[in-house]
Amino acid sequence: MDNTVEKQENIRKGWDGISRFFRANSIWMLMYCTGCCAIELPQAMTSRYDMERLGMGPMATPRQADVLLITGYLSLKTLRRIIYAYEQMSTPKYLVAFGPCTLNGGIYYDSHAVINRLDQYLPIDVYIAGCMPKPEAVMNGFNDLIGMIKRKEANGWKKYEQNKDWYRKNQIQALGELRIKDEFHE
Amino acid sequence: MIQYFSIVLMLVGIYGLLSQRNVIKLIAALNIFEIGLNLFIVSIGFVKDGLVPILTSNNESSAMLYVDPLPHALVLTSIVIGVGVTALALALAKKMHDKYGTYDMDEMGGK
Amino acid sequence: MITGILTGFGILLFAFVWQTSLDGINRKIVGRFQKRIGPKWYQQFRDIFKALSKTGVTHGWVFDFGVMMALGGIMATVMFLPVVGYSAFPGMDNFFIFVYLLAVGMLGMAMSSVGSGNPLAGIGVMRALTQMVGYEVPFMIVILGIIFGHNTSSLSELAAIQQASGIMTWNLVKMPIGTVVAYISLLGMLGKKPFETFIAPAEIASGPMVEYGGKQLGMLMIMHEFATFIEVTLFVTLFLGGATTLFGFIAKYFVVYILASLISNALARFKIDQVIKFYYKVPITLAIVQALMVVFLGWGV
Amino acid sequence: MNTSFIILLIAVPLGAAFLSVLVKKLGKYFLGAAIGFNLAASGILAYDYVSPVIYEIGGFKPPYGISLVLDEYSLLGILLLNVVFALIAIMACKYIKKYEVVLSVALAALNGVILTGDLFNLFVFMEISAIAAYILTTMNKNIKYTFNYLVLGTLGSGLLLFGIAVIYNMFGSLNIMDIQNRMAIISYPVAGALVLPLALIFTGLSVEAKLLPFSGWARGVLKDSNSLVGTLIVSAFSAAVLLAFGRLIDSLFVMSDSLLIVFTVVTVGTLILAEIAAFSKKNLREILLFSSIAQSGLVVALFLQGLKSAALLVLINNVISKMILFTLAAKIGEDNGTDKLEDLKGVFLKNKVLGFGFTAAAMSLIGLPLFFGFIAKANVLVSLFEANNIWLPMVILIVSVIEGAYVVRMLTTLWNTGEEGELAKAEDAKQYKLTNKVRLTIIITIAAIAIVAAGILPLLQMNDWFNFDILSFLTDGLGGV
Amino acid sequence: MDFILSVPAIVVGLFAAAVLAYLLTKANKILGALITVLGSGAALAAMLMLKGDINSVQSLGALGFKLTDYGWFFSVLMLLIFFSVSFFNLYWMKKIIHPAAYNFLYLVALAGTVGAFTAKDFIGLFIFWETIVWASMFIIPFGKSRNASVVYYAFSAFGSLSMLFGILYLYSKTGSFDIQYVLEQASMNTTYALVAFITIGIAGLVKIGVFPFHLWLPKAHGNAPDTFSPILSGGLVKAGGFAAFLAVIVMPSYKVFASNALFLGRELAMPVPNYILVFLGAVSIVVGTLMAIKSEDFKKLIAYSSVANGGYIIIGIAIADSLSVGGAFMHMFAHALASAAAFLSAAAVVHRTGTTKMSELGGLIHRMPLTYLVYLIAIISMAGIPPMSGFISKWMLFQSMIGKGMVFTAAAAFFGSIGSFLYVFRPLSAVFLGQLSPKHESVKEAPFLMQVPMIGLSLLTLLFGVFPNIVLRFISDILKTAGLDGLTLNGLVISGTNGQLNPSLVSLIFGIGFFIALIIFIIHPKSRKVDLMDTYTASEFIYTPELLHYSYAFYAPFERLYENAPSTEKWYAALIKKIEEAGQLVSYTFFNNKPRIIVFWMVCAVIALLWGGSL
Repeated sequence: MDNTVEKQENIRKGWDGISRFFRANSIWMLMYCTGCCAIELPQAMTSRYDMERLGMGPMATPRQADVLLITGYLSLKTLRRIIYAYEQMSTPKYLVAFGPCTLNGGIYYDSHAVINRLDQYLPIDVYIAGCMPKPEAVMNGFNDLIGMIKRKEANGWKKYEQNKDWYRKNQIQALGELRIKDEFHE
Repeated sequence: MIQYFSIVLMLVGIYGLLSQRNVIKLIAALNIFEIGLNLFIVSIGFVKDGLVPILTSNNESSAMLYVDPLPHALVLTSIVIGVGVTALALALAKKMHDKYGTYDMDEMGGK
Repeated sequence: MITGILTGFGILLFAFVWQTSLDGINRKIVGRFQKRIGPKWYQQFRDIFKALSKTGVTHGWVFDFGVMMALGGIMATVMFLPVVGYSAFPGMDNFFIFVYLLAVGMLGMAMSSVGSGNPLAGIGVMRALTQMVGYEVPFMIVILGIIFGHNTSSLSELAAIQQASGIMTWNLVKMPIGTVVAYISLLGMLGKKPFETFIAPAEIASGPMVEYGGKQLGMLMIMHEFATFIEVTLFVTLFLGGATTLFGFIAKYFVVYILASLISNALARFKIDQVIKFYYKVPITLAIVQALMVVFLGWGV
Repeated sequence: MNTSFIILLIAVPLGAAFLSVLVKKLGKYFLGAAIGFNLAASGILAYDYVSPVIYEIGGFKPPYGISLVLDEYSLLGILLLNVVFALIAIMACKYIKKYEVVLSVALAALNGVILTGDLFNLFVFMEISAIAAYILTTMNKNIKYTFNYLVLGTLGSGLLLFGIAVIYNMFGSLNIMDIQNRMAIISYPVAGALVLPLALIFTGLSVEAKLLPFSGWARGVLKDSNSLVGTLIVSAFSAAVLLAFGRLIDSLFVMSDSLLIVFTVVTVGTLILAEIAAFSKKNLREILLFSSIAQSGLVVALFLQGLKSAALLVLINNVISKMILFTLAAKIGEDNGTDKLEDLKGVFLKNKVLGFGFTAAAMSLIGLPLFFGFIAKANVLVSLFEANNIWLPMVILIVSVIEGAYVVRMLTTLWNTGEEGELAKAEDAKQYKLTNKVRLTIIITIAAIAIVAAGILPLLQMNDWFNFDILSFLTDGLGGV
Repeated sequence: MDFILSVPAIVVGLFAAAVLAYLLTKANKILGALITVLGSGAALAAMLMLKGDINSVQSLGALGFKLTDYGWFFSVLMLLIFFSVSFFNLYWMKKIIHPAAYNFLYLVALAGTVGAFTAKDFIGLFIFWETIVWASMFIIPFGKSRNASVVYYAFSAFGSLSMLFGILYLYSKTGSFDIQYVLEQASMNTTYALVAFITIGIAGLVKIGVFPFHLWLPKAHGNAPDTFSPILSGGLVKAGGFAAFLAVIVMPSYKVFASNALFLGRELAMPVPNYILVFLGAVSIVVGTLMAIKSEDFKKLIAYSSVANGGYIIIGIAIADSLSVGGAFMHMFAHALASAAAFLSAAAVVHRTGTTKMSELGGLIHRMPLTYLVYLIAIISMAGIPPMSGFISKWMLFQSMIGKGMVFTAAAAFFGSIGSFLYVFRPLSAVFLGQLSPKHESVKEAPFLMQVPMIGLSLLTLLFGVFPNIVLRFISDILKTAGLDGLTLNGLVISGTNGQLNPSLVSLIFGIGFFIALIIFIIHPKSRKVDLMDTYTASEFIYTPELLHYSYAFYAPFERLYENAPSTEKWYAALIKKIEEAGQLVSYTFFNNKPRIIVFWMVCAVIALLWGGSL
């Protein structure tokens, strides 16, 4: 009995290893261009830095994407939609946050309409510093993400599932009266 | 000759029917037409120099020319029918006048 | 029968490996054209297997069933293809089987994607089908000419006839107008750029593919590779005389595919009604002219 | 055979009319007795019929005096007429009051029209029947139309008389058979000289037979008529006049080609134009009256082509089915205040039996198989083809498409409720009234069954049902019962 | 042979069953509907048992019956469709305004159908033919439109009266009504042959709904009671194929008119009359396809698709070689099954939801999966995709068309074939897939007895798609008796002019492909089941399923390309309007209450008579 469980576990682990190899080298992005940081993505994608050599590329919908890029500050109205998009993504999924706005609100720290700390609402795997981050920083961030995936450290999505209640509480607290019917969707 | 005259009479009657709007005049036109017709029928029976078609002792010979008696009989019937129709038409005219207050067909309206 | 099926599996495997690699190479070439380095040649494999390894979502049984039907139908089609003289079922590689078996796959995919309940998928399928009306009719008319001219609709026989005396008996040479039309249709079939309306990622969020993630997406990517293989092989076999050697086949295939890709990268996208208008103006006229030439004048037979 | 029944067919109703004038209260019974007698007499005549009989009134030998002719043709006529007349009278007896005299006279006159063998006598009977019709139409309360009818009818019979007079002038005889014989013997007058009298007779009869340019009275008189007057005019009167028309065409009309063409143009034109007009109408009675006009055109056209038997079949079909259709249409119109089709959706939902009668009659009218109309239509076409006539079948068939369209529109509307685009539902039916249902139901059911039986039995019984001579059928069939 | 088991007995029995059904329905509606099931089932069984008696002759009164092999084929097909559909009658008794009349007419129509296909004489053919017409003419208005019935009758009458004209004309020339004899005689004289060809051909074209006469199909099929649409489309329309077969093959026109054939190159010899049929067929393929793409109504769409498929049948028959005629027969068979199944699934949808408007439906696959599958199989067959029977027939037709090098016809056929993907997908997408409307949340699967015929038809479609040679062998025999070459059938393989097809192999390989896909699917991680509304909306929150359902004006960009194209519908509407106007003109010109106007016409007429008569 134990033996078979172990065997299955081994297979799962082996399978997981292979999968991680593929995942690390084929990262599809869903760009949620909320703020100014988005302007740096084209440089990172086109001939100067060529993101595609890392196997990265833009995708159209959250279903297909592996990583969600949050490029800048988040107003409450956008937050709802970010959460919706994040929840629609297929697992494993990663979240990369750009600039200080996602970390502490940046220059919008005292705005009533902007959230300050994104990691209270969604699990962030990688922060990329800079206002706005230069393309080098962006590429560096992605390289970090690839390394994390390879090392099994990019586990934000697992964290989110495990601590869903906590996240949900924070989300509801922040969104508050912006709810229309229920907190997200039916 | 009389035949032409009767046909002219008939045409006059038809002209009346074509041109008149007054109910009474229409009935008159109809009567004129009938009279023309009756005259025509009577004229059919006429044979020049013909004799009365009655066998009497005066003209025994069967080789004689006789006037055809049948049209007269026919016309008699025809006249009777004509009178009946005219009477009916006049009765209808009266009723129409009661109803519409006019004898003019065009003023009665309707399609 | 068994050997036939095994041959079919072999062709299937070859098709997958070759076309997927070529796709990677193609991406690299396109990258170079854009002054980029481009991905590894095996990037396409990575993408497919990554997608397969993910945990996607499903919208109900038809969402999964359609995907299986799509992949199954396309794989069945590939197994009928004659490649380099290998044919799983000799004599049965009738042209119409490809047209209609391909449709099974398309139908499965359309069903599955619309089954997701996403209207963008519906719009994508609508555009795909509309485009199909555009490119299939001229293509089929050209094929009519070929079949009528050579009096057979078997692909391997058609290839054999063309191989009779070198390049001069290729349909490319004998029916140049038809070849041009068929190539334009091929662009539509492959969904290359001027005729890429049904995917249009920035407009309808990649159309039919909008709801796929995980293994369904992976399977559809495999299906796409197979479909591409079928379409390009059809073109190679029908117009470039097929191939007797693997190298010849690969070379012809490479040229046809990369050319399509380069054309695609140089052009902008049509609107869907422009697609139809285009196909029903130029290619269909040329196709009919070609067919009439074959049927009534006997040219190119 | 007791030949005196022949004259009694005319004399008894006439007598009843006189008696009714004298004893007004008993008029109903006199009329009833007259109708009953006529039914019985025509039945006996048919039963005993062996060969044509010429009844000489007053013992004058033809061509002198007035003679009545009872051959297969007129036998069929009186059978049809008396049966139809009786059925109509029973169905619409509530309107008979005060009109017993007129009805009796009409019955006598119509029998006379069919039976008479004398031209002038024909005119007299026609005129009497016409006068009866004028008086009957006053029931419609719209005297204007009656007056119109009267003027046109009188002018028409005047022209008829004119024509008869010219014929008499030419041949010196009024007896139809005699004239026929003389026509055969005397080379004079040439066919061209006959144009005037024939055209006049044709015109005169056309007015009563409702052929097209002459039938302007019909719409006004019939569109609001009740189930007695309207039905009598479209079935009984029309039958008698058409039969007389047929007899004259058969015996007197020696036509040059051009005259035949002109007559045919008029009749076929009537057929086409009247069907088109019927198609454009939205009221039940109007549809039926135009259809009746069209059928008259067809019948006369067939008579002109010399296809007596086929014409008679069409006539019978038309008379019987029009009787049912018009009675019901008028009844529905009277009881509900409208006969507009769209106001009568689903009227048969609650009156299924009547609906079946109506349907059977309508389907017979358009000549669908398993109904009598198909037998008639098939006979017409077969005999036309056998006469090498191709264009007339074409016209008839194209016209029947139009005819079918409006009849089907009528049927579907009357049977089903619901707006266009909605499901027909029984609940949507309005409450329609239909009075006197019992009598109506019985008679219409019997007539409908007769139509269906006459449509199916020949298919099973006779090998040449598409080609049978109804007149010889009368001698062989009924006589030998 | 005894009378109990013979064609006349079936016909008489069906008539008797009709009367019985009428009476029983008065007592109990379900009982009456049951009679339609039993009656049609018994007739089907009897007809199947009569297979050995082909070419036997019987008579019923003056009506002769002869069971030809093609008559048997058509009869069995019709009986099958009627039998399948009759199960639905059980559920429709409450919805139909005259249930008793419906059951009666249903069986009368069936009797007429059997009678028409087995009639020995033309006149019998006509009688039964018209019986079908009037029986269905009364059933159609029980549905959604009264006008549809008028349109149906007008077209049918045009067709059948044209046939009557031909029949009687030929009778007057040959002195016989016997189909075989008359057509033989006609084939010896070009004039007679032309008359027969045109008149009977028109009857066939009208019935099958080919181009200028196609208008009644969408009207009647789209608006008939839901249980009768499958009969019309699956069954009665095919009678047109029968008439066309008589005119073209039995007569046979392709030999009679061979002298004026068009020689336009290799193997192109085709008589002009046949080519006209081919042309009309091609036009109706294009028109039917375009109109079907445009339709917003589920049933109307299938009806227009019948127009397009009628075009294939006519083309197949008119090309008149064994492959094409065999293809046409197979297509009739396949399309009858498929379109009946499609209409039945539409009926099941209507039964549960009450509407056929595609924009009001959606997502029913989650409530009626079986109905969905039935529709899916039906459309796969209609679109001619393997492994369904529709593929076989289309393959045969294409083989023949290409073999003859008919460029334009083939272009139309290709267009129709690809276009059919468009229109068959539309109901699939709009009715069954997509978002489920909340008002259909509680919809249930069709009841069991409705499932039975639907599944049965689907299985038959599949069976004859995988093993078509079962049918094709019989069709081949028909072709041989009709004087054509038989089909080249070799085991499971069908051979065409330029290729061969092994449907069983195709199906097998498809099965293997599907199996591999299934394995790939199973070994990979399981997917997370999400709700239909949890779908990509660019992260917008949408709570109304109807708004997320793409169904109205589905092919709008494509439709825009031909929205201003000339329309036959408008032409007919204008024609009707002109006739009505002419009628009003007649009515106002000649029917006036002012005597002087009528007297004027009378005088004119008399003058015309006198003048014309004395010319």
